[in-house]
Amino acid sequence: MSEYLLKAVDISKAFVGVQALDAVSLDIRPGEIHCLAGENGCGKSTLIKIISGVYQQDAGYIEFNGKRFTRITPLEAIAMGIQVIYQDFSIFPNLTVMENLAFNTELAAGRRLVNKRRMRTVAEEALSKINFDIELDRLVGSLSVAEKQMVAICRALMFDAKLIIMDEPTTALTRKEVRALFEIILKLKEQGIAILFVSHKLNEVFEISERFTIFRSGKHIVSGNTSELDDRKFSYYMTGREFDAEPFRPRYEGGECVLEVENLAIEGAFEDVSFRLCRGEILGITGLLDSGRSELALALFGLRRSTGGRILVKGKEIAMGSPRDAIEAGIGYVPEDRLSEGLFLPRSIADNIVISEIDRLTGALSVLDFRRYRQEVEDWVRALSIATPDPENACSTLSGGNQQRVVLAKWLACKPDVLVLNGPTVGVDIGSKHDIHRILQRLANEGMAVIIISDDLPEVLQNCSHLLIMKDGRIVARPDPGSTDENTVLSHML
Amino acid sequence: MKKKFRKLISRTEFYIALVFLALCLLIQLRSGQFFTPNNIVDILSALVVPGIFAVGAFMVIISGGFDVSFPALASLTSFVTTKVLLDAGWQGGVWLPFLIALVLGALLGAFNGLFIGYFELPAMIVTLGSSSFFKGLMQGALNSKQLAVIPVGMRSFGTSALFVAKNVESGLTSRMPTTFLVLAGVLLVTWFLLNRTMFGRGIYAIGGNPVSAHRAGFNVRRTRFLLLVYVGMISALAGLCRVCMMQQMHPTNMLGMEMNVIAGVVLGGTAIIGGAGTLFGCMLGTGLIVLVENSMILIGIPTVWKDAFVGALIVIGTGISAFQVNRARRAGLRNVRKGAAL
Amino acid sequence: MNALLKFYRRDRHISRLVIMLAGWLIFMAITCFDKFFSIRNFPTIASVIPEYGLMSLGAMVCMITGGIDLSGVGIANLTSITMALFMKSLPDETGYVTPWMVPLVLLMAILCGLCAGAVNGTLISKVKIPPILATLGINQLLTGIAMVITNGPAVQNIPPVYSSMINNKLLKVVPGKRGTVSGLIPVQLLIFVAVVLLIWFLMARTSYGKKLYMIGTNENVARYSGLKVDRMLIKTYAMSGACAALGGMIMLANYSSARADYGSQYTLQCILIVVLGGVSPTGGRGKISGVMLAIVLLSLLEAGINRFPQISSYYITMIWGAVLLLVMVLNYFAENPIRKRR
Amino acid sequence: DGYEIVVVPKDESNPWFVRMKTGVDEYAAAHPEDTIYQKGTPEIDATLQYQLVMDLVAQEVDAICVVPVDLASIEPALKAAMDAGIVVIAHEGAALENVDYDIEAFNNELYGAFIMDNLAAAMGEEGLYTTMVADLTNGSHNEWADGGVKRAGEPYPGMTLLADEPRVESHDNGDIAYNVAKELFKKYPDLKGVMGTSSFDAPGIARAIEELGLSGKVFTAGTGMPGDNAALLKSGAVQYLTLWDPALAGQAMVALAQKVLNGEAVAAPLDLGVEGYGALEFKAGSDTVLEGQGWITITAENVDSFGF
Ligand SMILES: Nc1ncnc2c1ncn2[C@@H]1O[C@H](COP(=O)(O)OP(=O)(O)OP(=O)(O)O)[C@@H](O)[C@H]1O
Ligand SMILES: Nc1ncnc2c1ncn2[C@@H]1O[C@H](COP(=O)(O)OP(=O)(O)OP(=O)(O)O)[C@@H](O)[C@H]1O
Ligand SMILES: [Mg+2]
Ligand SMILES: [Mg+2]
Repeated sequence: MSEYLLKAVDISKAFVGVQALDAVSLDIRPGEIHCLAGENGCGKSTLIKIISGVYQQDAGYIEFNGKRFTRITPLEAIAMGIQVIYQDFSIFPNLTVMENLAFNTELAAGRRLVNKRRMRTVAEEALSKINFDIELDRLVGSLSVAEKQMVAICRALMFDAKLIIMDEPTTALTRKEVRALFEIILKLKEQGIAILFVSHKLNEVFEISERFTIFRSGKHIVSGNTSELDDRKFSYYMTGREFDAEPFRPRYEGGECVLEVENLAIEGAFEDVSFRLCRGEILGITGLLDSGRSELALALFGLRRSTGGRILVKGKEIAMGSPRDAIEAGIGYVPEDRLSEGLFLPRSIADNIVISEIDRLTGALSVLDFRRYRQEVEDWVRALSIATPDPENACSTLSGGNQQRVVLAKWLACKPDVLVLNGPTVGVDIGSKHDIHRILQRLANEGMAVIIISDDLPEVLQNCSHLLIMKDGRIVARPDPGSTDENTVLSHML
Repeated sequence: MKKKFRKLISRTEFYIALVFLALCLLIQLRSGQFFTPNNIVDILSALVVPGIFAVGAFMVIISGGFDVSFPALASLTSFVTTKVLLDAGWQGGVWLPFLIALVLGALLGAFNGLFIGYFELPAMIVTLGSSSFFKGLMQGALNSKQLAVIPVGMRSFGTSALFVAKNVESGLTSRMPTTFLVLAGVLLVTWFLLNRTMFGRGIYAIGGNPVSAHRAGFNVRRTRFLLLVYVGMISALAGLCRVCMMQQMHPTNMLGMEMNVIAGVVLGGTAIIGGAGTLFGCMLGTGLIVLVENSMILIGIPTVWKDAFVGALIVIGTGISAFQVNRARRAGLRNVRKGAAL
Repeated sequence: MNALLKFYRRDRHISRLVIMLAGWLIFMAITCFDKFFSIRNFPTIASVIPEYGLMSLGAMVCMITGGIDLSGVGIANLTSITMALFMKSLPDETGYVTPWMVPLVLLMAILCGLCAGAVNGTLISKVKIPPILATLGINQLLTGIAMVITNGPAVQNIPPVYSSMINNKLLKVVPGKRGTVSGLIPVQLLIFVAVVLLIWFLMARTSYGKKLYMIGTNENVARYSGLKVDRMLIKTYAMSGACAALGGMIMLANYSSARADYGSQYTLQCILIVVLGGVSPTGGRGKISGVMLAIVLLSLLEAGINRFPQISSYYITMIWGAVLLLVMVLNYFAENPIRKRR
Repeated sequence: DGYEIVVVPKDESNPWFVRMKTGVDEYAAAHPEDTIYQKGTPEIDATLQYQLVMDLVAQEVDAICVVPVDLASIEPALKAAMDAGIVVIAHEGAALENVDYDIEAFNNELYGAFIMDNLAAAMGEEGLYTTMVADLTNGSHNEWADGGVKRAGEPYPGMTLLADEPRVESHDNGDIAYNVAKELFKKYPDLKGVMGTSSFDAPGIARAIEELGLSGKVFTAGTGMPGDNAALLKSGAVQYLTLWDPALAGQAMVALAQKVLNGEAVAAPLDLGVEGYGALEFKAGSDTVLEGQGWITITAENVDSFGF
């Protein structure tokens, strides 16, 4: 038996036009918590998919438990004890929690018939492992993002796994849930299970992992013990550059008040929400899952109808019936879920950038002015340094961070007075995250009013000039971000 | 209790069942003939062929595609079966025709399945193509004609009855055709496949998210392939039942049924994007269409008004259910949230 | 050579259609040049194409939004019947109708089509009925209304000026044996080409086109991006309705009569054409050039096969299906070279 | 070389036109000097038939012999053919304008009347009846049905037309005919007869009569091919079916086309050398419509004597 549980050696994989992995290696010891980090698009997910048999590598091999493979099928991987929690959860929205939980075990056991009672026991057992409480007969599609993720985690835990791979498991989790997850991970470690943990979040990496591996653009950069690592080194390895975080200081002078929200309410979601926002300010809104912050954002953007209160933009009351009303009033919205709400993935980057302002790029008879169109696209690609050889490429070819910039560009192109961002850096690497924060600060200083909805506390504390904390649909505190710390904010949220 | 009710009213099946009931009452009111034993048997016997077709169409929709080739497939298989047995002078029982039809159906289904499963092409495109192909094969290469005489085995099977329902008042009798057992059998087997086997759950899983299904360890290609083979087989059964019941083989009179059958399936609450729907809803929707098409005279709608009436019923029926289901879902969500907030 | 290769790579699907078309023309040139490449043949084909060509355009825009329009034939027939009755009510005692009525009637027809299409769009976007059901129901409803209006038989004896203007060929050079001279360029084709150019312009040159593709790609994202999705859908189905109505008016001119069930096979034929032209049934992808090529390819195939007396016309159907499957499989192998397949 | 003569039926799989094709092929074999063949569309559809005829015009064949699906829509195509100098012969198209000649096996109204005679005989000349056609849009079926209704009004005072449902549809589909008939008998217990027109009607109705246990109480009559309906006739479910032989009609059209192409005079009484078309007369008041001699009635007794 070798020292390592898993050895991936010199793995290469190319997609049409991209070398996603270039002879990378990774090794994991039994019972170890290993962190795999790297910028968006550096090939982490691709390597995971190769290990789990979803993709086949072009070159290289994998050794698991001393056995050497050049090709693994998903069933083999599962049978050997490799479990993956994918970035997109890989759940079945149309099926019940029970089935989502039980399918993998049933398939791995080669069962051909369905036994409801057995499946129910299996599912209950899985939930009990992390004390997650949910009705087994609910359809997974009706769950919130976090609940979906919990289901995915439970599913992976059910196996007698030797290696559990978690591809950015914490992106949609709140702090409380992250804590619970870490406890589970430690418990698993005690049982001798190795964990491969993919994350962008520095504090998590330091908190949980023992060893780490960092990739950059498909190449292996470094592996080592986490104890020998610090913040600066970590970001340097990942990005190849160094940066200093700078807290936001509003610089825009004499900002008029652009957005006033008075006693806004949606029955069953939130009530009595009031605040004012001036040009040059960045307002942070934070709260736990289900605190109503997302509904608030949707209400501000006309995607949900409010049942009480009013919204005034530049002193004028606006009836928010549809997103178009909001856009015309000067509000932009960067949604929570890039993939299902933010981007037309198969369409070109250019189209994605201009679609919301497209009617401004037309002449008579709404004929597109292609010169202006190209100019506009070029401007935004440059302004937000979106990394692409050609803006005519499909948006799906971009990495997460660059995709988020495209969404940002789309809304900036509409020249909004107020920009609402819901989880602006979810699943975005530190390099891009830093850049996005810089962009938001710059925008505010140029006179835009920005609202950041996020539960990434360092993010809100560093970038906001004001802060609202929501709990159970109400605003419970309005601390000054400059003079509070994370623990105080947390105590308000819980 | 209240929760169960809320769940009920957020389902399409509920509204279709209401429309169905209303229609039955209307027929009863207008003709006094709906709730008579022989009429109910008539409707059931008219349901046999569309019903079996609907099961196949339903399964393909669940897996996330559309099959429009089943009438052509059924015509081709039942033509070949009948023709071959006639030429061979088959005097035996009905088992051989069914066997041949099943094998042929499986073959043609495999043809579809090859393209849909292994080449990963969209089912609707493939079946549009294969439908034309089967039709052309039957009418061109095989030079199909109406066969007015069918083998004795098929003949006696088609006319045999499970029981005869009699309306004491009018003295009219209706046979419950033995072929109804085929529908019942197909429903039973399909229900078992869909709900009690991993193959069937795999069809739902693929309809919900094919990528996840692959990762979970479902063999997506094989599942799709086998699904199409199975659908080919039951479509062939439907075709053969039709031939037996009509006592003659007409190569083209099943063609063109596909859209109405699919409409029935969707009407019964099957999601057109796949992954959601029940066999019960599928039968309810198909039953509604069959009921409407076979009750125009009983309701007393003049023949010229028939199409307009059926069209209006489809639009209004689906409209009501789509509208109500959306409303119920929205209300349901709000209440769930309310529960969470309190 | 290089330029050719570049052209081929730009859109492989379209290139393959071009190659097939060229192959077919060469085959016809070798086997029966005189009968196929005649001065009478192409204008004749071109005068029939617009009937289903126009409906295919409508089907195309709807499919690009991710929907489907099955109501084209119903809209076409009801429009042509209404317009035929309207024109019949016009003539004064001498039976004379001014030619200026023709554009007016066409305009009214387009209006009718727009209205019917808008109803489709509203049912789909506001009431949220699945497109396949909404348009199928509307199709049946409109056919039914047409049936009620006419009681069945064709509406005939429309003012001759209509047919003689639309069903006419310009550039009179083709001699007939009985001293008549027929023309080279059918007026129907001109109308068709005008509509094609208009829709091409809308799709490729205006913001409407961009939005259309976006909605087809992902309706939810389109909503979040502030597109007025409902209004766009209504507009698109209305446009499809207008195309179908014009198609109906061409049929009215070609047949000098209108009936509730003319062209009933066009529904599936149009979908076949659109899909063969490279439009994705899930929406968001497809070009008008592909659809044009598919129309031309299919009509030349049909006309060509009719040149061989010994070949049954059923082979046309078979070849249609085979061509569709062939193109899709070629696409599959071109996009997934054996080496790269997982 | 010789002339190219094409026969265009309503479609190609209907047994009626399959029989016609047999006749045409036989005739072609006997006349090798000309190219003679039958070419139809895959479905009975006016639009498809129009397109096929236009295509033949573009091909510049010498003669087109057509059995129109729909008179109104085929006229422009036939006009185009005439303009291009193609000889046009029709069958079952007495009202067509753009033809050289039209051959009718008989007069449509009289044929309908004859079916009615058969039905009346079966019903004992009294009772409630209704009529069935393939589609309300179908030309000749509705003419026959009209002829039948007109006939019933005169010599059979006991026969009454069902006022609520005077005409129902079978869409040329035996299964629909069967289901519609069942509904009719349920809703109208007094209904005693259904007059069929399409060759699918009477067999379908007969199946319903048999199943509902109404044999001997309710009757049907209509058109049908002997071979396809022998069993029904012998079982007594249907007593009379009427028809003319489509094979002979096809041959007659081709023979007439040859005469016209060869410039022979066409004058009544015309002998085409085809059985039943030996002394064609012009229909009263027409110089294009030629009428032949009658139809055939098939019964259980003579059904086996036809050979098709
Ligand atoms: N199916 C695919 N087809 C083409 N290119 C792909 C495909 N999957 C991934 N890529 C490309 O391969 C590269 C690596 O992608 P991968 O998803 O592994 O990145 P990642 O490190 O997981 O990034 P993130 O942090 O955003 O999840 C990217 O450039 C991506 O665009
Ligand atoms: N538009 C909507 N209509 C109906 N229900 C909704 C809608 N949006 C969200 N919900 C429901 O609300 C619940 C969670 O709401 P939401 O995600 O907005 O909470 P949150 O406080 O923003 O937390 P987080 O952003 O961390 O998920 C989910 O169950 C979701 O199904
Ligand atoms: Mg990733
Ligand atoms: Mg949320």
